[in-house]
Amino acid sequence: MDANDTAVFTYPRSLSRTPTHYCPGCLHGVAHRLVAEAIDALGVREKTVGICPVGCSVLAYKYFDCDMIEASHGRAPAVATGVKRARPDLVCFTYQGDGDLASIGMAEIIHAANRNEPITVIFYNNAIYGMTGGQMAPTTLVGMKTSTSPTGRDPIDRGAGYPIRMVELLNTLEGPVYLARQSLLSSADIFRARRVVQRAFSLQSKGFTFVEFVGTCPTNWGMAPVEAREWAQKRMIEVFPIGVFRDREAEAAKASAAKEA
Amino acid sequence: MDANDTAVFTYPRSLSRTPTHYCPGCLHGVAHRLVAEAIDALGVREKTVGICPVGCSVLAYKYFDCDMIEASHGRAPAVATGVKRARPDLVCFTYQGDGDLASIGMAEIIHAANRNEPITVIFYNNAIYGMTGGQMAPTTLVGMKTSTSPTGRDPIDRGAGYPIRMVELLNTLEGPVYLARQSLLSSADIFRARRVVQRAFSLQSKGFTFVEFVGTCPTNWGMAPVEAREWAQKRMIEVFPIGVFRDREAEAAKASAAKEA
Amino acid sequence: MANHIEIDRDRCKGCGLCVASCPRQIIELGRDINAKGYHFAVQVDPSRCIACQMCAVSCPDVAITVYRGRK
Amino acid sequence: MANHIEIDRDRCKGCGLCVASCPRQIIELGRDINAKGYHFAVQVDPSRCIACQMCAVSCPDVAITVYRGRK
Amino acid sequence: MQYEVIIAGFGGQGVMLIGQLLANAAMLQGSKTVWMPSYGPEMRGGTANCTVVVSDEDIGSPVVPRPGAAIVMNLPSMDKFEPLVVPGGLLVVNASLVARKAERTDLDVVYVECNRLAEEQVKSPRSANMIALGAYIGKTGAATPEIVKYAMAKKMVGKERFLEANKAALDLGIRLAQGEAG
Amino acid sequence: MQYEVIIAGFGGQGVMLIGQLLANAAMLQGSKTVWMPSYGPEMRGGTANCTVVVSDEDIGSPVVPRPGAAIVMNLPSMDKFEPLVVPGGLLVVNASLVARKAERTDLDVVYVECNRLAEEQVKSPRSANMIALGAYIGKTGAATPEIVKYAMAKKMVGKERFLEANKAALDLGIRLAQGEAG
Amino acid sequence: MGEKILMKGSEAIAEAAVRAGCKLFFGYPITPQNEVPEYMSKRLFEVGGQFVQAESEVAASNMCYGAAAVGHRVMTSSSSPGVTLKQEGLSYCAGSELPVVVVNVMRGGPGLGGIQPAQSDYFQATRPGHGDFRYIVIAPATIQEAVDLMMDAFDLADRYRNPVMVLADGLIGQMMEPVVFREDPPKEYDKSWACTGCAGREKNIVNSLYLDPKDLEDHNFHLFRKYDEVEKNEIRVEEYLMEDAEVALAAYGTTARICKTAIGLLRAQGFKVGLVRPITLWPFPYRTFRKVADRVRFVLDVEMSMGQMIQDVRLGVVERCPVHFYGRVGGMVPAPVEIVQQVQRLLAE
Amino acid sequence: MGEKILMKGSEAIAEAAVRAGCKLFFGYPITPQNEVPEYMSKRLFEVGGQFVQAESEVAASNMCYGAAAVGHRVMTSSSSPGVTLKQEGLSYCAGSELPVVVVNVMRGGPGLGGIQPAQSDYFQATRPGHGDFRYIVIAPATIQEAVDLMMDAFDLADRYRNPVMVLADGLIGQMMEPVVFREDPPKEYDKSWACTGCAGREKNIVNSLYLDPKDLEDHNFHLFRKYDEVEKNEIRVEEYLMEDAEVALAAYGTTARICKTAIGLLRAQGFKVGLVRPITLWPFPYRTFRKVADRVRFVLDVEMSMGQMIQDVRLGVVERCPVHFYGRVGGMVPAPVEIVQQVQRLLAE
Ligand SMILES: Cc1ncc(C[n+]2csc(CCOP(=O)(O)OP(=O)(O)O)c2C)c(N)n1
Ligand SMILES: Cc1ncc(C[n+]2csc(CCOP(=O)(O)OP(=O)(O)O)c2C)c(N)n1
Ligand code: SF4
Ligand code: SF4
Ligand code: SF4
Ligand code: SF4
Ligand code: SF4
Ligand code: SF4
Ligand SMILES: [Mg+2]
Ligand SMILES: [Mg+2]
Repeated sequence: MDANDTAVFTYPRSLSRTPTHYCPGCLHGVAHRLVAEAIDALGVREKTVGICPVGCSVLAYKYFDCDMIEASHGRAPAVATGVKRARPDLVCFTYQGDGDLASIGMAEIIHAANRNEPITVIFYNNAIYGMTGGQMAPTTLVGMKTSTSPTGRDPIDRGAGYPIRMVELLNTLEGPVYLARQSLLSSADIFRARRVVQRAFSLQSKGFTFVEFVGTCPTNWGMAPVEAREWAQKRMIEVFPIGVFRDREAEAAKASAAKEA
Repeated sequence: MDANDTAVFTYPRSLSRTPTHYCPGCLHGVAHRLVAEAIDALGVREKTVGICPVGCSVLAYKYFDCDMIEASHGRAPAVATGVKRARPDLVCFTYQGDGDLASIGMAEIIHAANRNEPITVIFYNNAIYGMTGGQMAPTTLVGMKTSTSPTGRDPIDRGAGYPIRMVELLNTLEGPVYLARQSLLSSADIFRARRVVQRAFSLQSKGFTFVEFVGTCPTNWGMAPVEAREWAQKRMIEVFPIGVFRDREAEAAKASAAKEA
Repeated sequence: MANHIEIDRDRCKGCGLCVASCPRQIIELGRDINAKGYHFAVQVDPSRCIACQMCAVSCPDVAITVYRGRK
Repeated sequence: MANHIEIDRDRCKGCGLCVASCPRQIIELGRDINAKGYHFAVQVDPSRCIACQMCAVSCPDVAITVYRGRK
Repeated sequence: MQYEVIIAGFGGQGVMLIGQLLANAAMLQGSKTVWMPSYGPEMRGGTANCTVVVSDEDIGSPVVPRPGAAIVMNLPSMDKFEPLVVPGGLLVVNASLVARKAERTDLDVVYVECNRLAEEQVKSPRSANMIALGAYIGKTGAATPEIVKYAMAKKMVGKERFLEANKAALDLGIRLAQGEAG
Repeated sequence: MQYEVIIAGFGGQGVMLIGQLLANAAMLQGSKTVWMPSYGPEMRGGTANCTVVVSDEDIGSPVVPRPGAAIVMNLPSMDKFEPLVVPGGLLVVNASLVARKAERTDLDVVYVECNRLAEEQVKSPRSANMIALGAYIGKTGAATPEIVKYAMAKKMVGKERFLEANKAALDLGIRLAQGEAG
Repeated sequence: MGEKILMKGSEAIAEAAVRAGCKLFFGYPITPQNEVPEYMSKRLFEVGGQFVQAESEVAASNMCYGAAAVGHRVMTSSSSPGVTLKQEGLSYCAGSELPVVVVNVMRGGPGLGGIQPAQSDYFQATRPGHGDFRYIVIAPATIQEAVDLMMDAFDLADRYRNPVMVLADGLIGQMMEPVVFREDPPKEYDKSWACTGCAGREKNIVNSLYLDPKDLEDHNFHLFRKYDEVEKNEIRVEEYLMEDAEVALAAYGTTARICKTAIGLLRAQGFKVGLVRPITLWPFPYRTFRKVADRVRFVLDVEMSMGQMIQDVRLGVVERCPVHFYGRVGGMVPAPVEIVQQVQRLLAE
Repeated sequence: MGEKILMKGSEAIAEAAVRAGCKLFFGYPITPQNEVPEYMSKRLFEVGGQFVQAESEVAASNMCYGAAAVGHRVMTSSSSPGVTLKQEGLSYCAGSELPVVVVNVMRGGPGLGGIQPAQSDYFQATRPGHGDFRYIVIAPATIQEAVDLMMDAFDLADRYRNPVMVLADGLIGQMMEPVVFREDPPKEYDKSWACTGCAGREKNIVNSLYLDPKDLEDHNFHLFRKYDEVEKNEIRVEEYLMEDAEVALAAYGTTARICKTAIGLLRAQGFKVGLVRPITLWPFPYRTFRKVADRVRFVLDVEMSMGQMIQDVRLGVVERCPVHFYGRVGGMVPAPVEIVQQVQRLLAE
């Protein structure tokens, strides 16, 4: 190595050096890094409070190098509400899994979004309950086998329901400022996701910002990490389409540009 | 009176004769009657189980003349799930207010809808917590004064959120079979609402059916009943538009008719 | 006989919704009060009643029965 | 010097995502195992590296640093 | 000395208000006092009542199953509370809405046509409750008229035009109770 | 008589399985038995271990801080459990993955290259755990080979082709423990 | 000392919180305490605070968790069924050592029950939720005491970094009495543990998870050392006319007031009856009862429940004298005369 | 009697429920009891039943309420924090007198705590929620007993129309032992109160609301008359080697087994130690303790908690002898030798 080489990709400041407990190839790690990069990019590490959920990312308080609060299962948006109502000057994000956010925490996420709480929600959707060993999640695909849908999720004969699309659901509310879904399933997607997360954090002062990551759970899917990524690309993206569903600021900017023109 | 006169509007069989405790002009009474009429029309009184909420209609178990269960606040859809999983042959409806269904019970209604539980949900939206004395509800209009939004519901400066449109929210889910919103604010509306409720009950065996009634709370709005109806017509309907948002059976019928043609 | 309605005076809470709903404007809140202390509604001119049920469907207390007379 | 990456062998969990992500296919999982028992990734032909960061962004364990060489 | 009174009537008759006025007056004159509403099921309508205790000493039970006095503003309240007043106690009856006489003979009963007098003499129909309060303090001396008026004034800032009517109503009630008017 | 053994190794080595086989065999031979897993944090990876107790009498504590024997399938397990075995107890070591020798001198230690032997002799790399189990029962007699094989057969319905290999591995382990092979 | 004003219990409690420096309220309506959130929805914005009507009691308690985690004084209030729903969130507060003040204006149960005053949440207040932990539980008997104890509650919460529950009942919530608010400014507590952004220091973590059982055990031991401190320092109890008492009544809150009236009646008849009124329900004044038990003929425990505090009374008395029970439930409030009769009957036995 | 099979506690509990005629399970995943819902998700559809993974514990308990209200046997299971969330729904079950079986596989707390075995939900099991009510609480110590008690649990629930809580811990949930299932068919109970459609009868109402306090009081009295019946009929307790014991250990569940091993070791050393093991935690065998207390030098209460059951032990013993405590918490499981040492130390004192 040459001392003059420039490191173009380095370890983010806002991520602690503690190795994670995540399984090999689990994309929680990528999601964490993107959040840390966003915090670095905006230079807000010292005024950020993160809130971790109950789920595989329950130990995220070890991994982010900023003040961290461990919330009860599903209630991170309520905890974040408490944080921001007390300290509107802080930057606050929640990091939640699909069981946490879309099952037990459904009321909390919807109402925080509807109140337009100025927080950033990072939603890691791996279509399964990772931490408890692979039970069905609200986002589990139809037909997907899990430890509590042993014959595959069956909305017809077993009344197990359909995958819930959180971004689309939240998009019916007036509150949110920014709603996006991004995949972490390829490097190109991750580059895009990085911009999306940064956008979300940068709009936090305006109100509720939400980024859903389509991720994986190689372990509970019973797949190798690369295979899991490919499977998700093939199967999950059609159910959970990628995109920025709402960007109130961009819309406003466009509208005023149109007016001026 | 002439013994030969035909009674064209009579007291429904499925409504008990007990006078209600509702305030004069409160449209809970109309909503009750419509439900009872639907049960009568389908002839299912003897196999119907109704579930009442916590709210002004908490005593609905006295008013319907069929088996009734009193649920805990917001959880009627979960209770109904228990009922129908045990006894799919029964007809089961829940009757819920806006605080009950859209605030504390948000997770339960969304997940019951998503599982497409074969139940009929009757949602009485009066934009306020009636029973507890007029606090803000999730459906309270922006600017509307309540005992917990004394300066008017203020989503901007007080982060009190926006009125939540439950039908639109549920309409993002794959599960439901029938989703409609109807007003009880005039006789003509009530005639329409009658058909809608009957449609919902008749489709119950196919899955989740949901009727939102736009109603009133004269007492906590501080208005006379007629005035309340007029105010709601002017102010609520623009926020909560009337219509059948989804009718999977009708769509299927149309589609197959189109195919045949 | 003719079209008319019957109002169960003891169920009536005098809310006036039927009054406002009747296209013929033949319902009024009376002067008397019932056992519960409400000025109950009365049909003042049955002869003009068209048995349209507008009143009955709007009554939250299901106090109204509507009869269609035989022509 | 030239473009290249450095892989922190003790952070690496041998998941292979970087291997699959490299457009130049110059990363492999090695034969050796690290302290945690994983076959960690190695860059086998740095000279072909274009410093595109594809590997680094896809690494869940942030084990990769990417250097751009001076031309 | 301890005064206990239950004040009861329909929802809109202002029984809670006169209870609070009495309690406020008691406080202002240096007595101990408690005002306790009965709160019904979480819904509207029907009757309402409150209990006020005024005492020289710390007040124990705020619940007074058998009060020294009752002000009954309507018939259901009469039916309910007449039997509860302690023997020798006081019953202030709003004769405008309570058609019957007291059945008990061991009570000091004052009949006042509060609604009629409020309308006819005070020209303020909503002051009927104040006449009843006047009758009560006129009989018992639980609070002085001046202090009650002072409490009224404090409570009714911004509604001065009602204040005068209320003061007049109070005085009328006092006079009636003391047998000076009719 | 009471046998206690802790069986420990990496997640995929089948340590839980041989524990269950042993417990099943114990049950089938009429002994009392308990199988108890250590369940880690709600996440994957790392080491796993279970405890099996086999006894003539009702079994009290399922937790055995100091077992009579341990089967250690990898180094971390060796490090963790060698110190815990009771003096005079048995230690079965998978020498394929545990490079070092036992430090304690008061134990009966059996070194078996389970992985190598499974691959080379049994031609079934996944049967390494069965060799270890064989070694354990060969040494202790906690269950008879026949019953363990019967338990195997019951457990492996549908996987008959592995069954034979497993039986062979078990026998090999027994012979090794009894010093007949190597 | 400020002016004396006549206030409703719920509103006085709310105002006391504001004066104690609490600028954050998260709650959900439920009778009979709606005046607390209603008052706060007006008052807090005046003082630059925030009021949120939460979507549920579950959310409310977790909002408190968040606000407490950033070092702010915060409260919530509810009534019995709502408090049950808050238990998980409050258990997290206890586990994470967050100061939160919770007002429980009790009503009858179980289930939906009724809306009239009750004292049947004694168990869930003093032996709450899953895991080993305690709330500090204080039970006012007058509005003035409610005000004073509210202000103390915030101090206790901050001092011990633990939830404090103010256990009132529908009567205390609904009645009005004259009150005076203390004028001393809120005390300051070290909150360097709070999550306020890690500028110039290591990051802070607020957490109740300890995956290693040894760590969790140590954490439990730590909590209980703290609770030992609380037991040592914070027990409050009123002994009323106990000097010469031959019979002790045991009661808290409203019931204790009713007992005082009953004692007045009994003493007028020549019966020497006194009252032991726990003000802190946890820590409980076991010693007072033990001491008293040696002097009286019996203790009559009076509650608006089927008998909950009586277990603690018995644990205090340990059969040094008989402990009897008189309870009304479901919203029925015992009349003084009922207690009088009960004592007379027991004395006659 | 059926065949003996080796089963994991969680799965055996689930299978026992199925054999008791329970065809409905509503639950939400939580360690260490995930095998219960997982097993049920396979098994119940085989027997024509239904399994629903509820959106939360709150929903799960209310689904049970619904299924019980229509007269079906139903169960849910969870672990400590999840059970806290179920308390409101279960309080409604108790108030509405609905039979529901709840399995609580306890883990350490408070808050999120840990996932290792604990017994720190004793309080919330025996003194639950708001309002005056009880669960029948049974605590198995072996898998066989868990199976037997599960089957009894449904009978108790139906007989008394009340929730029954099976209080286990992570060890019972996770370990395997041989079990035999009883083969007797599920008993039938009168369920004419259930909401099954009002054909040919008056409508039925399932309800816990009583707005009139007198009605609610009467309802409470009714419930407690029922609880008196339970206390009279259903107390279960094991006395192990108590005939000659000079020291009594008090413990339930897994801890009791560990005590038995300790007793073996102690007796081998000549110490006459026995065990009183409550099997029903409510109703609690106070009398047994009272009786035992007169015969032993002391009672040593051993729990995986900071001391919860000890309050009931003390209420039973009432200082007829000293009651000592030994507890491990947060997932730490006491080793037999710790108990041995504890007893030796106390004897030496
Ligand atoms: C109240 C409560 N219920 C249940 C649990 C158990 N639990 C822990 S994590 C988890 C689900 C995690 O799934 P998800 O949110 O999808 O996160 P992932 O592990 O997949 O990242 C559950 C149910 C708990 N800790 N608390
Ligand atoms: C767990 C719980 N929280 C709160 C309450 C108090 N409560 C009773 S009714 C009600 C709201 C009723 O409002 P809504 O559902 O809109 O019905 P409405 O009275 O307007 O018909 C509330 C909050 C309760 N009984 N239980
Ligand atoms: S279990 Fe799944 S989600 Fe959890 S760390 Fe492993 S791969 Fe990731
Ligand atoms: S309070 Fe409102 S909703 Fe309730 S009965 Fe009265 S008018 Fe109807
Ligand atoms: S039926 Fe029609 S016309 Fe007759 S009274 Fe009623 S509303 Fe009027
Ligand atoms: S609508 Fe019904 S309740 Fe209202 S006034 Fe007419 S008859 Fe009476
Ligand atoms: S920087 Fe690009 S070319 Fe270089 S190793 Fe990584 S992926 Fe391959
Ligand atoms: S992506 Fe990271 S962890 Fe995975 S193999 Fe490559 S360097 Fe190792
Ligand atoms: Mg997940
Ligand atoms: Mg409403």
